Amino acid sequence: MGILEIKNVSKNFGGLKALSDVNLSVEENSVHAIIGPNGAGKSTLLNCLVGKLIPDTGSVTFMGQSLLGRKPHEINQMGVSRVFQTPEIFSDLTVFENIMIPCFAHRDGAFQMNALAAVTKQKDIQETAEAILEDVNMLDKRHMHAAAMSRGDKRRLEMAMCLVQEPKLLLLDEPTAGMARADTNNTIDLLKEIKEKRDITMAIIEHDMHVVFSLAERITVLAQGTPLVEETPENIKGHPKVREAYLGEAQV
Amino acid sequence: MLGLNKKDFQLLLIVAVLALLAPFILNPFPEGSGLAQFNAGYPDLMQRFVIFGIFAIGFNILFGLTGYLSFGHAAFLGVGSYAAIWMMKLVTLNVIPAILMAIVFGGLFALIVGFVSLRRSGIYFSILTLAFAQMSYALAYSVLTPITGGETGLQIKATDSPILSNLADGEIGRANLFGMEMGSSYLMNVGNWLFTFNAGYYIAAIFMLISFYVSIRIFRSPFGMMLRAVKSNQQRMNYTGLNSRPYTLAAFVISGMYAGLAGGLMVAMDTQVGPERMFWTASGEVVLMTILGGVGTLIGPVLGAGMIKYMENIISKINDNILHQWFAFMPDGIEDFLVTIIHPFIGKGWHLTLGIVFMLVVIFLPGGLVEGGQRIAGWFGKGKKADAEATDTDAGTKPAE
Amino acid sequence: MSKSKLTRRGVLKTGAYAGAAGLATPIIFDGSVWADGHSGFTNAPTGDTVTLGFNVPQSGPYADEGADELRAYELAVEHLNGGGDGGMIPTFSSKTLDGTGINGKKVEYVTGDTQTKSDAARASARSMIEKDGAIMITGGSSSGVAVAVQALCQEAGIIFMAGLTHSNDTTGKDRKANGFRHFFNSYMSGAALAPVLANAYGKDRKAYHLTADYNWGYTTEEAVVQATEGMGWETVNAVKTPLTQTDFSSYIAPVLQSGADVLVLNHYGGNMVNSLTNAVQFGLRDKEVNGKNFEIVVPLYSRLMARGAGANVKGIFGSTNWHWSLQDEGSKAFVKSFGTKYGFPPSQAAHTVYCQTLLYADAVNRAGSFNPCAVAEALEGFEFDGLGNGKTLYRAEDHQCFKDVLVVKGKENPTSEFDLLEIVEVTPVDQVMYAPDHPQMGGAEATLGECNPGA
Amino acid sequence: MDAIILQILNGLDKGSAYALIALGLTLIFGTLGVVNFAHGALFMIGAFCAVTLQRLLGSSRTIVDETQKDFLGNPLKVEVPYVHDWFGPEMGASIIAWSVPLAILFAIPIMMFVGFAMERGLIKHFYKRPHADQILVTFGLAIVLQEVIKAFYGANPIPTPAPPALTGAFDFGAMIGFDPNTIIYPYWRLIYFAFAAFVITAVFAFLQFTTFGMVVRAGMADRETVGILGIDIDKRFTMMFAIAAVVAGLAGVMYTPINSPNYHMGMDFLVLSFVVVVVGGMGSLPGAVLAGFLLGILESFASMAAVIDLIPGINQIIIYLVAIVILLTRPRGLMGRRGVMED
Repeated sequence: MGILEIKNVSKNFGGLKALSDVNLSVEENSVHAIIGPNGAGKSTLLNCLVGKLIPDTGSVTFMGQSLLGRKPHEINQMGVSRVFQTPEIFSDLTVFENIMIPCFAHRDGAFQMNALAAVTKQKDIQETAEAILEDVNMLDKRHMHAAAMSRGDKRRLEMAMCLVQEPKLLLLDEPTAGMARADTNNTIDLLKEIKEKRDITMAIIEHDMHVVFSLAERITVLAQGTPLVEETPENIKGHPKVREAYLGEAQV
Repeated sequence: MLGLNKKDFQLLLIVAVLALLAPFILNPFPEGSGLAQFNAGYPDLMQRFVIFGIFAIGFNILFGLTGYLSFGHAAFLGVGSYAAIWMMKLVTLNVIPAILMAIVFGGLFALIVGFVSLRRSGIYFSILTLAFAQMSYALAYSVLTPITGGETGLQIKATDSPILSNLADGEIGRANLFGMEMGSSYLMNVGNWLFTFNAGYYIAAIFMLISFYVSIRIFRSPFGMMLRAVKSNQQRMNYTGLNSRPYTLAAFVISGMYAGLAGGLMVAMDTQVGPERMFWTASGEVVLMTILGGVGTLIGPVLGAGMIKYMENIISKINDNILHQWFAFMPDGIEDFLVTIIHPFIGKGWHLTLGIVFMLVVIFLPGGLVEGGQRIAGWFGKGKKADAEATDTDAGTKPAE
Repeated sequence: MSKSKLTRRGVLKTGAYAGAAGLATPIIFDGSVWADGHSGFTNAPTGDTVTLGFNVPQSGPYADEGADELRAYELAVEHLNGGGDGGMIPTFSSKTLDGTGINGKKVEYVTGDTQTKSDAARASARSMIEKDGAIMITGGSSSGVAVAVQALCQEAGIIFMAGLTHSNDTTGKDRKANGFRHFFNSYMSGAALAPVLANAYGKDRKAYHLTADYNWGYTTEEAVVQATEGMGWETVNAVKTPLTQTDFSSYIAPVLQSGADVLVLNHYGGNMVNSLTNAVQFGLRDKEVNGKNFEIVVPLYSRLMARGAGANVKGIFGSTNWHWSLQDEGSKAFVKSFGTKYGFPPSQAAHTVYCQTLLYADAVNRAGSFNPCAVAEALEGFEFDGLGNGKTLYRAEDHQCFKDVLVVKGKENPTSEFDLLEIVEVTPVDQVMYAPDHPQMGGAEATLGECNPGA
Repeated sequence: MDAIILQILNGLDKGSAYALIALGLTLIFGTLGVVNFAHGALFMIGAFCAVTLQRLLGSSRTIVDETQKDFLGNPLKVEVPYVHDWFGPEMGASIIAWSVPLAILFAIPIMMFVGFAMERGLIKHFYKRPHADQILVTFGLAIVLQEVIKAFYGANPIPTPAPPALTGAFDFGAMIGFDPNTIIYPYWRLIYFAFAAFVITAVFAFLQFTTFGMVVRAGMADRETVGILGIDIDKRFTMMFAIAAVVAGLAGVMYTPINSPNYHMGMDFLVLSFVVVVVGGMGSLPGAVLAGFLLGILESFASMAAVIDLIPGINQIIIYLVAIVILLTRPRGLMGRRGVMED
């Protein structure tokens, strides 16, 4: 029994089948990559996990509890965090505030009416936030507007925002998309470091095979809304079905 | 100090001092001088400054922090007013219960409207709030006449005898605070100057200071930070495990309560209500006040409210007669010429002046009047810069896209 | 206000503020406004001038009406101060006005904008009272504003001389001891119109009412319905229309199907212009129903608004407080005076506010005091003539003027843009008289309360 | 039945006005993303184009008629319009009487210019500014425009009748087989409806079938991409603004015989037109038109005596009530595009 169990999930948009009968199990404390060509349904699947979309059929369970019908913030509170393809941060706020918000969410839950408390008086939150900023080497940028940061910094900030919540499952949607090779490698190192330090499960959607093979313990190949193969990285290389999916039948 | 950091406390202190000394500050010109026309230190206008200040502060908590633009906030002010006057007509002429009632009803109505309207965002939300307010206005004007008095509104009449107030037969009750009437004033003559210290104004000013203080606390609280997060990126907020709906609803209700408080104070200061208090132009006015002063800044909305109310009450009262008095020392030809030039902008032309001010401010001071203040402070060098900076905040409350 | 309370309050205040009295010469006073403690009423004039507050709509839909009122006020001030040709002062039956201002004090004035909103009107009035020391407030062009400002003046201890306000409520259920109305009202319109209508259109008529959905509309509809039903007419239907309505087509179109043969438009201002224009557009006036010509009636006419409706007013009956074509000496003098100064004839709004200013000035002179209570006493039951409406009574019970009412008709061949109405009949005052406790006037419950001198 | 048909006609007529104003507004607001509070003022300026033309055509010389007296007893001054001198009294009078239809030609260049000047001079600088700033500046502009008109023409409504040949009403019911005298409808209102239909069709055709229209539509969908293609989208948006101004102006011109124009008529329509645009759905031209007609018809039905008797006050609130219901059941109005003005 994996930490995340996806059973018979299908999703249609109008007449278009985005997902059909997907079964997937992510083991606890593993790094599981989902790869596939464009339009394979990777993003749709991810959206079904975080509550943005509701599958037409099937079930999604996280640590034995169904995720279906739950709102994104509820799913997050259960321990699922998501990193987006383009970093989703609070660009109008400072870096420090960006970090503090998930700290509050982690401590106080989805809603807390603390309109008369002062942010500056929340010592525990401040300390946690400072610690994590130090972790990601951003302490000197704490008063910067998040919008003013470089793309790489935004990515790291977003990652940090997810990590302060101590998620059990971290969903990464193309975490290195659009990055230079050096940045990609830094990200890989960062993710490896995270993995070493914490008990955390990761599900990565990725195009860059270099990233996938550097990190993943299991790989699922998705094509046309259906999982084709689920294998270890070693076994996936050269797998005929994978080649078929990526290169088209003509090549086979 | 009071749970505020140094800068905020300084700002609060400045506002408190300004409010306390308003009768002096707003009456800079001696009685009988030509410029006495520009004096604003009389009870009605001073009361309006702080009451609309409260209204705008509350509106800014919603609009400035969450970015949700309500176009129906006057409805809460109106509901608060009606609640307050009924309280005075039926229960007691003491203003405190009336004001509390106004806050409660303003908040309750905001809860209902907000619960429905916050299901949508952006312009769809604005139109929903507008629709609720316009319905309230239309009904109050017509079919709800038995409750609202319709066009002629509600006043306290000789026939009203609130159960907790001992009125002589046929005496028209007056709003009071434990016996102190809102209208009572203390006059001070200093040379040619005449200063009025009005009980009602100071009571309203105290409410304004409390409101301002609470608003600073909200701005600096985790709750306030969450509201800014809503404005910045609602998607990230939801994926961070935060439920944005209760946050926005709470902000909406709080700002509805502020509006109710303003409505209650209006009744306390001047015991009457009319439905046009809820018309869309009244909702639009508070939007304009907030933007004019500076969206998302602490003091901006108060400045904006003051500016609009000053134009409405001072510029509109200048007539050609007064112009002739001003320019009487000049040769006739030049006098007439000047009067002709200025004539379109004063008296009945005050709307024109207001429109021009709106355009000038938004073109030259994109951050509103607060930005103007900052620039002026900037010219005066570093020593005074702190004051103006305190008005904006270092917590990133600049007006955002 | 009883005197004992005054004293008690005075003592209270002195005690409360004694500590702050060191700075300068403090004046301690009561009530909501400035006062000279010695004279015992609000804004008692101390110098050689007295200030009146002219509170008229200068923006919004009634701005032109307000502008005309303001012209008349300026004219009245000029005449009171001995300038110009004196206007109606020579024709006025009371002879206390001698061109030396009021009670020997030169008249000055301040102006404000009511915006035709009660909040704005009260703000403006309060600034006149609190800042400018106005002793009397006058003006306005709607009943909502009149009632709101009248209540304010009652609280402040100021005399309010209403401008254009036609709703019964002003001197009916909302009457106040400090407020006075020269203008006529809905009841009078109904009572004056009904016989003329019965005469012109017959007693067997079916009327369809469109009524502005607010207080003035209600009182006018009630008055006209009662008066015309008294003549034998039948009321087929009465439909309320929103104040903010601009296109009345959906209200006008069904009229023909209702079997009615008269349409009564209880609308004023922009509403009236639009509903009348729409009614004529729909060809109602060219129709025959029940074997009779279809007719339209507008209970309250205003020349300024009639201009907005253009040719559509031709032949349509209505009532008005006064019209410049009246040939009595007072009216002629006023028209001459106003017309010479401004180049066009005055409107009824201008006339009523001019009269109000003179009436106030005269009452002060007769009372020998600016004290509102003394002025009110002088006005109550005052009978006068020579102000353009014939013999007139300021009734003590409700502070309403009783005078002849004009029934007018849109002129077929106007010679100028001002010559839009012709007088059909001058309804004698007896015919429009009613008891002070008439049900339309708030019944027995309506009370003036007591005069409040403020301070 | 005839009562229903009558109200449908009324609804279409009211709807035409709403749809025309909303169409122009949605071009600016729903697609350029500018919250334009001055749109009502454009409508008002259009109406005053008709008034101005009427005045211009009626400009006159003064002669003194000794036989008649004016109100002060002086000889009456009679105004003789120059067109009477030039074309003879009859022809002259009918030229003045036709001032409203003629004003269409007069208004098009003027409104083009107004729209052009407004966009280039002011709005252009506000595309990237927050909506709040757009509200303040356009509201300020609306007030200024309104006050300027008031300074020239006063606050009272000014009668601008349709030409005599087009005034009056005819028996529409008899034409479609009802009893005579049941459905009487004014000519001018039918003309207004036809005119609105024509203008709406023309705008749609223009956007659908011309290259200009295609570029603009592409620009609305994705401004940056079109910019990358090297097409000067800004220039086209200026044109779009001018077109919106013309549409609003023409709606105003044609509206003058229905209701006498006054300086604040724009504000009266402003709120309503925002409601129409939003109910139609942001960024959707057909949505705005559909919502205009829908609200017009529902408003007409709600003003029937029988309906008011049933639900008192319904005629006061119907538009807002419908707006609420629609926005709650359809999150983006009738035909709104995702992501337009949603944050």
